[in-house]
Amino acid sequence: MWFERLQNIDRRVIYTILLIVLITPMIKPIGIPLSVNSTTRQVYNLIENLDPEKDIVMMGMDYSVAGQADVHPQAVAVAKHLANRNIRNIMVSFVADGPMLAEKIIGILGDRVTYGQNIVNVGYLAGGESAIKKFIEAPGTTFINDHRGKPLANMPVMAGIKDINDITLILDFQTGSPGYQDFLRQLPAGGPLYAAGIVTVSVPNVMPYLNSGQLAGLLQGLRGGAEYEVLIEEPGEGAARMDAQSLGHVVIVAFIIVGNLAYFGSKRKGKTHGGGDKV
Amino acid sequence: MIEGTHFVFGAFIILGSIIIGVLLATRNGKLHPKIRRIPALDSIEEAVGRATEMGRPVHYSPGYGDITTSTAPQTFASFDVLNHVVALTARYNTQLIVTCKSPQSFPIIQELVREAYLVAGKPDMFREDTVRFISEAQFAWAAGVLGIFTREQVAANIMLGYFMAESLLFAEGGAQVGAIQVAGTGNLAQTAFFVAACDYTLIGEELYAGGAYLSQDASKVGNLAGQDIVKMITIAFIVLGTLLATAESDWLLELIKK
Amino acid sequence: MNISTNPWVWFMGIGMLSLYSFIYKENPIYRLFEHIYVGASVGYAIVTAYGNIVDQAWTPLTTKGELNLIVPIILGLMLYTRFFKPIAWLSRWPMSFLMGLGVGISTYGMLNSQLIAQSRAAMMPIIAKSGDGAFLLGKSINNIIMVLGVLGVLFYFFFSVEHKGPVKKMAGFGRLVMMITFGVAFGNVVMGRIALLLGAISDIFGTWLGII
Amino acid sequence: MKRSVPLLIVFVIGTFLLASYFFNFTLPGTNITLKQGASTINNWGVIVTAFAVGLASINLLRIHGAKIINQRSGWVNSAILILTMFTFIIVGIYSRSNPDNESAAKLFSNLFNYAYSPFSATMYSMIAFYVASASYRAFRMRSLEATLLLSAAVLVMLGNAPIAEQVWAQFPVIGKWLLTVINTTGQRGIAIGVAIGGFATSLRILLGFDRGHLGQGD
Repeated sequence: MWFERLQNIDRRVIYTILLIVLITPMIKPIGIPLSVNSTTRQVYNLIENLDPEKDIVMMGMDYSVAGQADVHPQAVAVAKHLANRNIRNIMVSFVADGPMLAEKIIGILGDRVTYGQNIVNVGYLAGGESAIKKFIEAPGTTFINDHRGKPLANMPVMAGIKDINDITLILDFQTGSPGYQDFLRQLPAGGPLYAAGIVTVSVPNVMPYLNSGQLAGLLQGLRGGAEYEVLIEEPGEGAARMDAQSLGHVVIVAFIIVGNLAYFGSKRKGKTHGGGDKV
Repeated sequence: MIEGTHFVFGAFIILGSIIIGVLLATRNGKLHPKIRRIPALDSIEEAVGRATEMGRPVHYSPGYGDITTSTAPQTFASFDVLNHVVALTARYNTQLIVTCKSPQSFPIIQELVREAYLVAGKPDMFREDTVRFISEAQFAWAAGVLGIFTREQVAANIMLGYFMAESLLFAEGGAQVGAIQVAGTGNLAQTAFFVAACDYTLIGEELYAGGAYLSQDASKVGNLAGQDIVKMITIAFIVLGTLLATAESDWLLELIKK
Repeated sequence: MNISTNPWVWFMGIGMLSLYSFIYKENPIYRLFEHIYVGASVGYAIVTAYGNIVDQAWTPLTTKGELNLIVPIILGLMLYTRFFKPIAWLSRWPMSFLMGLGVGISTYGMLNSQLIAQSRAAMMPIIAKSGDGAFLLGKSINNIIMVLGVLGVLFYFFFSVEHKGPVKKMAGFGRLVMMITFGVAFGNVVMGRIALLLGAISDIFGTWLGII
Repeated sequence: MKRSVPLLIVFVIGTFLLASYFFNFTLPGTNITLKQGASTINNWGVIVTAFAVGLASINLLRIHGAKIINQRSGWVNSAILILTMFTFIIVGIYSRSNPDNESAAKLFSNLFNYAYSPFSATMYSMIAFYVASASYRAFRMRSLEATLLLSAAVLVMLGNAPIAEQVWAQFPVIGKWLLTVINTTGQRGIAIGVAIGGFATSLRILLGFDRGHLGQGD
């Protein structure tokens, strides 16, 4: 009886428990220590080894507003790292929401950067993979004006960019399409290194490409962002949410376990109702 | 010829010839392949039957995919099954609702459903709102479909095609109105949700088998048999490559790069 | 507490809560915002489509004289012939164009980056050695699992071969591998979805209500 | 004419684009290459697709328009849908055509930022709740397969949660093994199968064996 009631518990109870578990640590963080994944460290090392005198980074702002919670903390942390090391950062978007999010990041960086000098938001180019192809073929001239409508030609940040090999590293932050597959198809052999910041959901799919060495580094979802914040020693949005994230997992695991206990409990009493095998 | 495409071109010609050859041979009655049982497809009739008993509509979703990207084959595979579902609903006189995200495939689906009702001899079962375009935006479409689930109280929910994040919204939304659910997609990340939350699930390539299995149409069955031969070749190829790799020989890997 | 005074933010907050209310129960407020959201998304898509037509077809046609762009404009307009019974069949032409396009651009990638590249990646030495020739047990076991697993999955997808004997064994193993794969995918998706929910929570409690 | 032309279009366009991946030569009688020709056709596709958006929206207008005219239940919401849609269209197209009008641009970006994109984020994140209820309701150890699926899910989740790592340091190791070995294997096998199936479907469409979607009448 008790098991059966537990098995048929109202789903709203589940929702409420989840919500409470998530909100509490956001209001009052616990600070659970975080280990850093090797793929995150790869990205960090790539940037540490850049030369501010000559190396240029392109930050692909290819994530959508809807999915930004998983990727934005990564992009912010990486942009901070680039700014701290005074590396030139060209922000390019192949997703319509990108330029707006780039502006948000430039705002966060504040006086660590000088717009036009070591950072620029060149704006959005429509067309997905074909747009990426266009940019790779002519990174210096594809965009005439930046997102704010100012001509790019006389900005120091763009100086000396003729072909794609003048860019040392592409760090592409993405929530889906276009994304790593489009870039990997279009980048020439021996071109710039390519590393990606992706949503957690895509992690399983991207694994074969990481194993094959086509990706020089990978930031994995919110956790990747939090890990990067740990590496640059500037805890931010990512780290703040990691506690909630962590507890969220535990509570989902608990749901699975309790759900099964209830299932077997009521089954033992022979009161389970049909419903076919689900797998 | 473009560098590095020789091997792909060879594969295209050889595998393509096999698939077409087997298809033609089956269509001309020279081959008689049998298709193994696919329980999830058998369950579609059960689902439509349940909806009929309850006097509530059947919902069909061809998914997130469209007809002009790499998701196209999955969408087309879904169209094959949709044809069958229309015929079933016509036979049982059960209302069908098809919701649509892709503006490109919408007119094709509308045409397909209209024709299928015509063929089944029930042209007046097709109404303006049988096939509904909801929105091109993923989650607006999802919100609209969830709304339809509860407002129309669908009793059967069939989702076949390429699905993205909405898979679980639909599967749980359907479960909440008590619908019997049959789902299938080639998108691996979402299959997990379908397996967990739906009554019957088609995994990966089983989706493509749908049209052949349901219609037993000779050219479609032949197509499926041709795919099996291609699979056998692929298996032999992988076994060979593995043996060579173990023997530390890389001529096959070099050949592929050509 | 820094509650927002921006009416847009209030509209956003109320809309978000209304949409969330669906998980409690479908209700009139959800319905209202569902329709606003769908209307907004379609309106926005039309604006984008209009922009595409102007930027990519009309402007280059009229200012740069790219006459080839007449073709897609005519094809695009032909889509609308379906509303005029006598010439409705003409709408199949642009549809066929789109289908041909879909098949044409996806087939190569399917063969090259999916079928061939992944088959190639599946070929791994089942006796793995390190750079200096030492035998690696763990890696060898992993490689054997990976090769057999891929073959097993392919066996599972035999449709015209009856599943019995060794085929059945391999197919069964393939199915088990797939089930674990689905589990892994599920586990990762959980993480991603919670991250999104945290983002939304911070919009509501941070941007709007100013609690966090 | 009504059937053969569409089949011919599919074949010609499809073959042309497919060929452009393998070959590149100057098309006879012209000065453009196969690649350039293919990218032109690709560009046409973007434009034709843009027209299709309007077509699909007419269906939406018809369904909701009929509701409003007949005052069927829910007609007020239908009216609001159409009103919102036209607000976006009018403001959007006006601000595009008058780039100097800053208040129109501001209004459109407010519409986008507050009346559209947060709603997407809301629906997207709602999945988290459904993950929770599906975990509770559907993940049952009914069979060996189901048990494997849910054990893998649990281990990966624990591997991803820093808190679990504090309890047992091996959780991330197991999670990573599942991800890089078993998951890669399954992904690969299914990807190969889906590619073969997709390839066969494409051929059938290209060569016109499959014509269901062209309609059965003439």
